[in-house]
Amino acid sequence: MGEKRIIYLDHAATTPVKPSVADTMWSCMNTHFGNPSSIYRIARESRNAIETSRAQVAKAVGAEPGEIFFTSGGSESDNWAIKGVAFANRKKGNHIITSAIEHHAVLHTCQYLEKEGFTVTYLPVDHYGLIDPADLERAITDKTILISIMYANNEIGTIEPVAELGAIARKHKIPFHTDAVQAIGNVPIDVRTQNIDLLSLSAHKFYGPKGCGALYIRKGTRIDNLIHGGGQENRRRAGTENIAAIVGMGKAIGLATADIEWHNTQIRTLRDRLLNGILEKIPHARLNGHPEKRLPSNINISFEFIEGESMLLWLDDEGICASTGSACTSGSLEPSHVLLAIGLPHEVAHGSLRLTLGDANTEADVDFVLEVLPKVVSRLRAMSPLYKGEKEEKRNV
Amino acid sequence: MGEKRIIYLDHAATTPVKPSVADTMWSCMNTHFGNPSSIYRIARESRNAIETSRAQVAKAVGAEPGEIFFTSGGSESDNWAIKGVAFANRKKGNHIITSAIEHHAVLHTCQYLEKEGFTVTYLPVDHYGLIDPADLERAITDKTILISIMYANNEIGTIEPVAELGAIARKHKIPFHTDAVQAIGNVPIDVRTQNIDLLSLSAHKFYGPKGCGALYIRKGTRIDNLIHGGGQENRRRAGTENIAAIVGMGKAIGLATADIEWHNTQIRTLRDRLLNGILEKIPHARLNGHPEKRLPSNINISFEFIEGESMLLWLDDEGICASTGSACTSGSLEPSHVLLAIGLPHEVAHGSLRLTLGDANTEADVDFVLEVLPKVVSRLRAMSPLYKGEKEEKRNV
Amino acid sequence: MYSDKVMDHFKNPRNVGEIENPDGVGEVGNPVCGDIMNIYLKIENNIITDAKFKTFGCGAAIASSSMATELVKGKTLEEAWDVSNKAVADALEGLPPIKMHCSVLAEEGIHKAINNYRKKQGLPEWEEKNPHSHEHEDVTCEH
Ligand SMILES: Cc1ncc(COP(=O)(O)O)c(C=O)c1O
Ligand SMILES: Cc1ncc(COP(=O)(O)O)c(C=O)c1O
Ligand code: FES
Ligand code: FES
Repeated sequence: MGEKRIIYLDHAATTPVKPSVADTMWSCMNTHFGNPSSIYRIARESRNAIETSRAQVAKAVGAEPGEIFFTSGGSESDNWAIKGVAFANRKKGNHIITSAIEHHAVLHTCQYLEKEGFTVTYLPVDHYGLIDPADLERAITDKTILISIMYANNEIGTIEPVAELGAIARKHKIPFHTDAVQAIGNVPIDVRTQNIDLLSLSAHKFYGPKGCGALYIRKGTRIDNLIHGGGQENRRRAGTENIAAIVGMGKAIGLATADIEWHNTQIRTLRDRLLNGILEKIPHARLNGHPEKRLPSNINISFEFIEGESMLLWLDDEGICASTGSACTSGSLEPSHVLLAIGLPHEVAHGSLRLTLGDANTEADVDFVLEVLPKVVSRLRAMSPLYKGEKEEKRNV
Repeated sequence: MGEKRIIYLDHAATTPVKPSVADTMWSCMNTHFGNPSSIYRIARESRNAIETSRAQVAKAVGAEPGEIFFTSGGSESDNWAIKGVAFANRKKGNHIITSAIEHHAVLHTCQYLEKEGFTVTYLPVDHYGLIDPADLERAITDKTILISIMYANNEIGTIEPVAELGAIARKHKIPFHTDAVQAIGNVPIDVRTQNIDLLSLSAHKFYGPKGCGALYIRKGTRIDNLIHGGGQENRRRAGTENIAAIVGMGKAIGLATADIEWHNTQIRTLRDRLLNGILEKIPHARLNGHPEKRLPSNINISFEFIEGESMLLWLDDEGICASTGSACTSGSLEPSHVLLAIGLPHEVAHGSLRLTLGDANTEADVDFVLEVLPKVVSRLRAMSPLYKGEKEEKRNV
Repeated sequence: MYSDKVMDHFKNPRNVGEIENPDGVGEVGNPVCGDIMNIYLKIENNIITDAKFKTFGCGAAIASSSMATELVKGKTLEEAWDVSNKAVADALEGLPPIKMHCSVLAEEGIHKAINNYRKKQGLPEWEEKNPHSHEHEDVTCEH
């Protein structure tokens, strides 16, 4: 096949580790191997490295370092936040409120809790994927012990009114968790002013290592441990610390949140060039998610009459990495629960493409996609029984 | 202070990553960053890398690759095995059997389950730390749904009669979990012949990366997920895979289990030189754990009349990294539950030292410790109110 | 974890040993918890002319014994009584929070030795301001 140029447009699935972060981790792995729980000097060095990283993560979200707990990633953080708060507060009530468009790490955890005797309300969203704060207010009962609403959606990029939702939760004295895995680095996050009690992060979404994340837990929040054992992480998350990854995460979050405005402008400009190009060149295409309240790097677009996987295969053949729904649903028959929740008919949901840009993408990448994608769509439409050809196209444009 | 030579004798706490493993991980981090759940080529490469590693881990314990699930480490594996089996089988019964000398990742998980309505039997051990299979047989009731006994103890190195315990569990059709975090690489493990249904591993104990482990789950074992979400790990453990660490773990376990016999002979020879030297040179010292049924790298020894932390500080000052069973290192009151379980009086448990050897240790290291340690012990005894001096020493030797 | 001062007093402890025929002896602690401290005082004209210690315990316990004996030497009994655990810890340039109890032990050792002397002199014992309760994080040690 030969080495082909890869145009990576799936940054919402995962990002490459920044070379400077990889190098830091490698050298950390070779120097700070001491178990931070031990007493000797090389162990104290490991501990210091971890505490530096904790301070970096805390700063990025406006928390105190003592409120940051390292985990193995976004999924663990979500599971911990939800199960931990649910089990710790079971005597108070058994009702949880979340949304219909959460990541599976939240949704499947809630479904598990339903089997364990909890009741869960899944708030609907509008056509843009937005949650109505009034819906949240109405859903609260005196049995509600947890509200978990994501900061920004991983598929359609819609950014939720988190501060408003948090204020409602605060008013009712209910712990408020938000999955900010996709939001960090794109939106300025401040857990204090935004009334957030728990917040999930995952390092590999912002050019840090995979297998490392964090949960912010506001001081005073009642929560059970998810992983019991040794006294690590202030006795709240057992397991020998993944020092190299933690150090990498600290470094990466510092870089990712250093200049959000500037970074967003860059990436949004590129994204809009791609988005407008697609809408111009390809008929029967519609943007999913909110036009403005969306992640600057995200495009989610439906092409009628065709199916997503076949698009991906063609794009991959040209070296373009993209996705349809969320990465983890691939191989299942149901189209994305998010696209269904915003009201897309099944067949349209099946023809959706997600392109998420990253730091290394260039105008040349965008232009290449704009050259390839229309051909791919035409080719697939030409063989689609749903597509009535040119005439229909002309009529609708 | 200047760079001092470090003699690392705390391999049971953690091991340094082998340089070849660190290099593999670094290059993996820079090449295979694609999310393995995605469809494009670079993602398939990630998936292949993971499956190769899974086969390596499976081979090391005699399992099928499909029975190996990657986790974030030994603690998560223990938590998953125990909570997962307990919750999945709650309708059958609520009784769990474990031992008094398990790692906290098992003990604290069991204690948590006690709060959740389970009953736990903690089997006692003899003076060597051995479990009597007859005790296990007697403890089984028709409500017993899980037996969890560690393969080898992390503090005193005692190796339990796992195959025998497994056979009893099998006879009663009760799932048998073993925490093999310390055993792998030291003892040949075969989950089939040893009747093991679940087995926990942690990569950083055998020169692999921290933050990566595995749980072997025999096909057909009923177990709930611990981390819900995406469909990774055959839908049993959610979270974007830590590809680099998984690849590192596969490589490390291959190296660690390649030639156990040869490796053990090497390390045991060195260990015995150190052990015999200590017992010869220092009076009022006794070995904890079984003299033969013990990990080849482990020494755990009690020095009467002195306290562990102060020993560690002096050793650290000489560049020697060790650990202790004294609670004073952690500032808690109770010394090691393992040392108490084998019958040591509190004050003797406080004066225990664990030295665990590794691949890079040399005879010169051992001889240096044999030069330093007796002086440290004498110096501390000289200021101990419990020590009555030479006379007592002569009388007792 | 420990300040340079703690390490100095740990590695080069001052006043280790026993005093022959001491005027006051204080024995505190409990081997079960991993700490015993014995304080020996020589007292002339209400002034502590010599102080020695023997300690079974962690680095902080040994450093606290060393520093406490240094602090009380040359002081009147009244002055020595007022040497608080905080004064010991401060003189050591701080102790980790979970190790503060080791400095409490030193304060108590001195108090016990002084009261032991007063008792032998037929004087009334002085009252402990904060009776023995040093905390290990959330557990309070009870002997
Ligand atoms: C026997 C045993 N089980 C479990 C663990 C936990 O492993 P980890 O720290 O990798 O989570 C350890 C080591 O800390 C151990 O020695
Ligand atoms: C919104 C959201 N939450 C949670 C996760 C899970 O994170 P991880 O895969 O690192 O466990 C992801 C990504 O997969 C995500 O996009
Ligand atoms: S003497 Fe027991 S903890 Fe202080
Ligand atoms: S003597 Fe145990 S903590 Fe100081």
